[in-house]
Amino acid sequence: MLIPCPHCGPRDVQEFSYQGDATRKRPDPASTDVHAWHAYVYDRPNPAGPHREYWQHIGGCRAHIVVERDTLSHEVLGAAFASDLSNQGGTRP
Amino acid sequence: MVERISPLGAAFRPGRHGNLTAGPGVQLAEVTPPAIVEAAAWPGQKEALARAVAGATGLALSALPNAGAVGEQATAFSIGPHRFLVTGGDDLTARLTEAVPLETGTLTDLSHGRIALRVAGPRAEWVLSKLFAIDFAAAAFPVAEGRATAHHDVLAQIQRTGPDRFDLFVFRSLARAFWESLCAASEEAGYEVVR
Amino acid sequence: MAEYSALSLLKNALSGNRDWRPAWRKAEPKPAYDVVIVGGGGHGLATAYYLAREHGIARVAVLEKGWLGSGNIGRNTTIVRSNYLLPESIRFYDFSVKLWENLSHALNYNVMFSQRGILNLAHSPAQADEYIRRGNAMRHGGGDAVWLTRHEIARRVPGIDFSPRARFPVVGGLLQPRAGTARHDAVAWGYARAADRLGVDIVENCEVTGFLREGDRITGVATTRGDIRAGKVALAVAGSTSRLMRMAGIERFPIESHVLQAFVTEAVKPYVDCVVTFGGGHLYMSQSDKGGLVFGGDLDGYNSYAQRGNLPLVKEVMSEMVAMFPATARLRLLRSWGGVMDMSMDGSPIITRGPLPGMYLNCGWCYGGFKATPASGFSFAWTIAKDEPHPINAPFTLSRFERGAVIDEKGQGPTPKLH
Amino acid sequence: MSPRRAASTGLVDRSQALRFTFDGRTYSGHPGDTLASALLANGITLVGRSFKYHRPRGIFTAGVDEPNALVTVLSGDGREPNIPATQIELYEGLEVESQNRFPSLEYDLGALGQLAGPLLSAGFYYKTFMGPVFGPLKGTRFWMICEHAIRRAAGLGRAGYEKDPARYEEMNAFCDVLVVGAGPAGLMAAEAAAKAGRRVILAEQEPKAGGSALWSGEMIGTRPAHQWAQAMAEKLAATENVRFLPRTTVWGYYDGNTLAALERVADRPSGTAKGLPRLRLWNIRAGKVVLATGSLERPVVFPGNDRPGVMLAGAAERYARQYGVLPGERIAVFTNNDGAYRAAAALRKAGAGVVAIVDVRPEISDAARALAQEAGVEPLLGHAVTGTAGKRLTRITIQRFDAATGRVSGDGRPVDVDCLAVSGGWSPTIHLASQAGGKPVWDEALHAFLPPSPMQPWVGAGAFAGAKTTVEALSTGRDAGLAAAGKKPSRARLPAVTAPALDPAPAPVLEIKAAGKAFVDLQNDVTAEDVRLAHREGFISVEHLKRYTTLGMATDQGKTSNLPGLAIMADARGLPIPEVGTTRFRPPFSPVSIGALAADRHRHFKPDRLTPMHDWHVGHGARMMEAGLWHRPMIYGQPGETVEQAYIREAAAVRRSVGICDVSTLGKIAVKGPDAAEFLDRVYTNTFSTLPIGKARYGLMLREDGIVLDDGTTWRLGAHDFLMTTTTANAGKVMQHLEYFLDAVWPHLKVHVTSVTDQWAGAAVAGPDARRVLEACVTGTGVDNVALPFMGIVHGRIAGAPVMICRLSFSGELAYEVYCGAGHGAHVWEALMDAGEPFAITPYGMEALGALRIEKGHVTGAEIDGRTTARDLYLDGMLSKKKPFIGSALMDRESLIDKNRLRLVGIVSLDGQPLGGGAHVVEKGSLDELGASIGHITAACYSPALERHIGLALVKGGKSRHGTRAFVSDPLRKRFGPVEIVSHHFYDPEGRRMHG
Repeated sequence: MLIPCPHCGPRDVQEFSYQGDATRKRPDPASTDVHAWHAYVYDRPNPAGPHREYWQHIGGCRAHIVVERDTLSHEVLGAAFASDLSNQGGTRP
Repeated sequence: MVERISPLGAAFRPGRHGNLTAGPGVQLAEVTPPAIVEAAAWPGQKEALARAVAGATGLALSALPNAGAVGEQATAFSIGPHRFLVTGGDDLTARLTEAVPLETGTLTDLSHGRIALRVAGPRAEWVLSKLFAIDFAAAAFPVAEGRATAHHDVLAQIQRTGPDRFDLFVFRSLARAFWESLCAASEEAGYEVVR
Repeated sequence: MAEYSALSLLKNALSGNRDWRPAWRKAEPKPAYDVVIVGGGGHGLATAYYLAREHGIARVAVLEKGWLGSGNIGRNTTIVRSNYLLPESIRFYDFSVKLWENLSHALNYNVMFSQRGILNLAHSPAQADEYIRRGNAMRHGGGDAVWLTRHEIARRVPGIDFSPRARFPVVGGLLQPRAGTARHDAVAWGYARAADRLGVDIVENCEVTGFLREGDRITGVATTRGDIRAGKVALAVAGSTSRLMRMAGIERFPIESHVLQAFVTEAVKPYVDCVVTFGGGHLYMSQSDKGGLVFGGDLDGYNSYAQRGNLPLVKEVMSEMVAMFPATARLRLLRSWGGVMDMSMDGSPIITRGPLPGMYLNCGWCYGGFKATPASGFSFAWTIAKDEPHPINAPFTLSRFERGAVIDEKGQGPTPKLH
Repeated sequence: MSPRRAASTGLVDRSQALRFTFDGRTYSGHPGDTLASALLANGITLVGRSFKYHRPRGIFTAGVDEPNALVTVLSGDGREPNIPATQIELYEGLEVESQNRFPSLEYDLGALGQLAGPLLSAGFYYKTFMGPVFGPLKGTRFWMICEHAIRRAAGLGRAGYEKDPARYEEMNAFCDVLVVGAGPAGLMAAEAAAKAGRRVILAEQEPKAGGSALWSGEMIGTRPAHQWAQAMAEKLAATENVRFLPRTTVWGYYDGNTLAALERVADRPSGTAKGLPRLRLWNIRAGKVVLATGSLERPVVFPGNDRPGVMLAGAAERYARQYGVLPGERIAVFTNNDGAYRAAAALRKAGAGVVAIVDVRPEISDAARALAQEAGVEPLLGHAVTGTAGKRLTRITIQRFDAATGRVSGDGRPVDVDCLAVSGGWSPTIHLASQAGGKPVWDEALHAFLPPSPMQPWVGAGAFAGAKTTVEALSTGRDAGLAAAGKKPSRARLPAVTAPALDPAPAPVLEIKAAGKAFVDLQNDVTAEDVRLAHREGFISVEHLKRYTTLGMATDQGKTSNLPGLAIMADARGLPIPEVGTTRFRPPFSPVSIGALAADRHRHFKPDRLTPMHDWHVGHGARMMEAGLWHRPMIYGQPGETVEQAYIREAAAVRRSVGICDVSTLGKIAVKGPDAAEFLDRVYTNTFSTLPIGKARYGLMLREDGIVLDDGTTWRLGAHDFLMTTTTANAGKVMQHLEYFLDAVWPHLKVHVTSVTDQWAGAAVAGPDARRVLEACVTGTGVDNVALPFMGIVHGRIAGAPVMICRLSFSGELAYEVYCGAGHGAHVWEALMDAGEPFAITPYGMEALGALRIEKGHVTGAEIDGRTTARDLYLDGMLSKKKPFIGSALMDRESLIDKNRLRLVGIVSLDGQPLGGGAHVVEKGSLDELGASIGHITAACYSPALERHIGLALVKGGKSRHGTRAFVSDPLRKRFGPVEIVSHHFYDPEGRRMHG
């Protein structure tokens, strides 16, 4: 499987570390809503089909990448730097 | 000035080794420069950083992914979306510190933390292809460009410094183990360890 | 005479093996059941068997979308063990091992549970302490565990790298003698046949496409073979849990589906007797009765429903194999395959009533599903029949994440790929 | 010359003889032979014994699909079992033995098992061996006794235990077009793609290019097909943008068009050029793939179809044409298609007697008839072989057969033969395409599955894609090559092919039902009756069939048995074959040596990670131990010392005078930027923004779920410049944790993190004399209490090398961590040793470090085990109430603040006996009657300061048990004894010594 790193180009999956669901929103750091935190930390959409997920190019440029990939076929549908798509919910501190 | 001690130790065995029926296919050497600095830009500042590094080193450096430049006294290449690895002489850190303001980015001295190993010769692409899952062909990896990649647990930042010459920057603590892997991979082609 | 015995084999051999009955009927789905179990894998079939056998509930259907046992019951590395660290896990899996010990008799089906032991190799003093902690926990929890020194291991298991050049020298190992291996497919078939003989309908090629509901309450399932009403709907669909939960309207759930590869070499004469695991990485290996070395390692490490893995993991596992047993470099990999794991957020399963009224859930088995099959079926059946958990599955709730009462054997936190 | 050598040499070089041994006897063959062709040439047809019934077996195929002729190679660097004789290139000195027989291949006691034949039907073992329900053999005992015998009878060859000295390597390759298979189609494809300027890899599993051209007897252009193929291959190999890889099996088709191939580079004992690997694993990332993998012949199943001497017709033809070997002297052919007629003609031409052609079909094509004439025999149409005789084939029985009804009639007619060439038609080799995804498509005319429509970028060509003739193979090959290169099909003329106009469609007959054992899977001894039994018992899905009967699970993975097995099940179910389905093919296509998959890590599993002072440690008697990838000194043992004596001496020296310890392995992360302080406030539970420049602070990090992640000190070197240290074990994890938050959560924070673990060498100098040691060697700064207070940082030089010194203590003594550039590490270390000599400075290892920290009650990985909270470790004081931090939201959930959690305490042995890490703590009990565990000891040592055996432990209730008695219970090490639970701060709890 190849992951298209926006900096390095397509690279073998062995250079990457998977970091899971990229649709979760981290609650505002000051939030005390335990349910929201619980959902962020524990709940996953886990679709059978297109999935937005984090990969870190740990054996390369070390950037985190948001990849859209089909979990049924492993086909990669798109990729972008995670830093362009912050998952911080709430107001920015 | 206190001399740095090479981490390769007894694993560094100058001379010719391996299959020499067609002469050594590669030369291997440790070429750690006096200074190695990681220069990192803030988002949107990579071009400014490239200009600053260029100004400090005299290199023609672009901010494009994988871009790099090779000069007599200095080299630089992109190792990440916002980062360059820059090498040069003893005064490199001072020059860069002057050239890179905090608004552009930061500098981290890695002169002791990274070791540069050179693989050169007609079989260099062949030998390196054993260790890394990247395309070393000249069309895919032009001279002066850089790549950040890994051989299992060993991260390597690689710059092509000549048509058949590559400089590999690896973590110092892993340099001896990696050197041994590199020598083993070179046996088929025959290799010469040069000082 | 038992349906299966040496005598029945002889009798049938004399009549040209023409009189054997199907192992289970190819049942047609009825319009309604007391309990519908979704998932014709090991856990679903075991649940049906114990419902009928222990609780007298026989109006039960097991619905399987493909062929029976097509999930992880037939894709695992066949290891049965209870060498766990935490008391909740020890109690559950030890209960399971006890059921395993009598399973062939209970089912009148030889599931070939062979108690050849499992040996966890430790490679540093710190790792040895960790394993000893676990072994002691097993002993204090009523289980069996023995510490073997380096020399005892060298005598017992030939082929392990004891040379001075070994990258991770063996300092000792934790042996659970009662652990072992079983014939995976036979477990599915054995439970299916035994449940069938107790009146359970096993319906293959019947895919659930939705839930029937009255308000919040689940009252049955819609399937590719029509609607089926049920007093209780029990899900045992590890690998597809999130898909089913989504059909029930639950969009996010503490499960990730991951692919795990497994491997077998060509058959060779007896080579290694017990199950061995390597502590310098993640590898578990045993030899099947047929002679192949059966082994596996880590997950590929990304969400997948594809039942196929990739090359880096293959190479990683083989490297570990050669690091542990250097001579296996000369053996040949015959086949690899992949299974889809329900990876939970703490590495432990969920066996519970709910989360919706009328629904019962059994999922999150991570790597541990096969060995758990009997205890899982037993305690799930209990939970379904009595509407309360059996003591062995009481800690394995869904609410434990919210409460922080996780059962985290590996101490990795909510990172499913690391469990 | 052997009587079994044909007049024509084929592609074998008879000018040179190669000696080899089989079961201890020496024979001779030639370059170009396989072991199989050489054995046949020597008249050897009994080669192996089958898996279950130990029936005598011969050579069934000429290629990768061989189910029978498996041998163990002894002449390599180690025993290698289960290698098909058809896949071994003959070399001088090759030594092999047959397998699965005792005492000999000729007389095998295992064959007695056949007497129990009907008892050993498919799945019999599920129905018996359960044993008694009561008594000593209850439970699993009886089965395990039976199993012991079964295991000894099972298995094929015997594997060795010796470390494999061979070399294995790996290669990464990139290409625009990968062509798999160098038969006529693959050669054309490679040429077309190469001409279009693409980077091409052409892989062929055989030693020579050509595929069927090597033995088809056809002409391509003006030359024999094999010469055409050789010329094409030579031309391609010499082309700049083509890499031709013979002896290379592409065995895996993975995601992203990544394919795995195995090259047999020097698969023979040493003597090959130095440095050449035995096998090379190729990881090929291809833009496009051309699959030109050809097809595999399948047999017809009939009673007695397994005797040595029965082989596939294509194989017989290949032995005759390619190897110049006669597989028999009196040969019969049995077929359902035209192809075998060409074999008959070839065998006759090579000098064998063709005594019969038996064809199930009532009619045949003119071309077939002409070939029969060439073979000199009148075909018996509407007939079938219904039986065989002989340990080695001596006779076959022929009966009338109606292909429409499948019925056999009339009397059996015996014919004396020593070889029977069988053909059931050909199936495309679709394995790789199936691995790539998709469902195969049934082709009624070919009576075979064709490849699925591509799920990944591949193009099919030749027989793989259903081409029926060489002409079609050439044209589909060229088109596929062009398509893969992004070009349109060509209309240019193709080379002419001279070949008989055979009918490609076989009769749909794959089984002859008659009395006697008819084998479907030859290696696993699965019979047609077994398939029908599976059907009767309800194992009717293909997967159930395979699992219940073991059909297709042997080393050949069902290459010859797959379709006949399906056909028999389809017949039993009364369904067409495609409705019964086909199993999904999985990697590898053919078995791959594990050594090749481990490749270079066969010898370097994990790299050794070494500190700058490593060589000094080893040179000074350190015993090293593993700490992740790192090697660290465990003790610096003196002659005659035990580990315990050594660490006690070392630790005592630290408490008494001064010791020095290599701490270079600590993780070190440069955290820089205008928002660095803010970032650290979010990452740590305590506050760092208030830390003055030139000072360090101890910090604690949690995971998002509120559990402790790591701890360490962070040093403020400038307003925007911090140096974070982590534990050795968690350095990578913490780095990733920081990077994740900076990239994915707070990308607007201006912070850079860089691993500088390797930039710095670190030495901890600890003990009452530590300051005096530094005073003796540090220049450029003072190190007194004013210049360098507790947690202060100064910069200076030691022996000319720049150093950074932080006064902090893990041991509880007055202590400093001296950091310098890693390249100066050994230099500075030696200077410290020199400066410390007057104080008898003692280097200490991990064991002493551990003892010192246990005395102080400092936590490390054994306590921060991924399950403990800050409160569990009594680090509550570090949890800031003034700001949120990672983990603050979830750290106080109900179960995480439960009174009964395991919490940190100290333990003192009351019986003077040692405690062990991993021992449990109980309130009562004994080794015979284990009590309930209330916790466990995380680390233990003999404390030189307290002169007692002590330990740290996590026990239920923690502090509330201080001052109470309990017992250490360690059944694994057979230790039980009284202990007292105390505070974990054993030694100098006020910290006077380190502040002194």
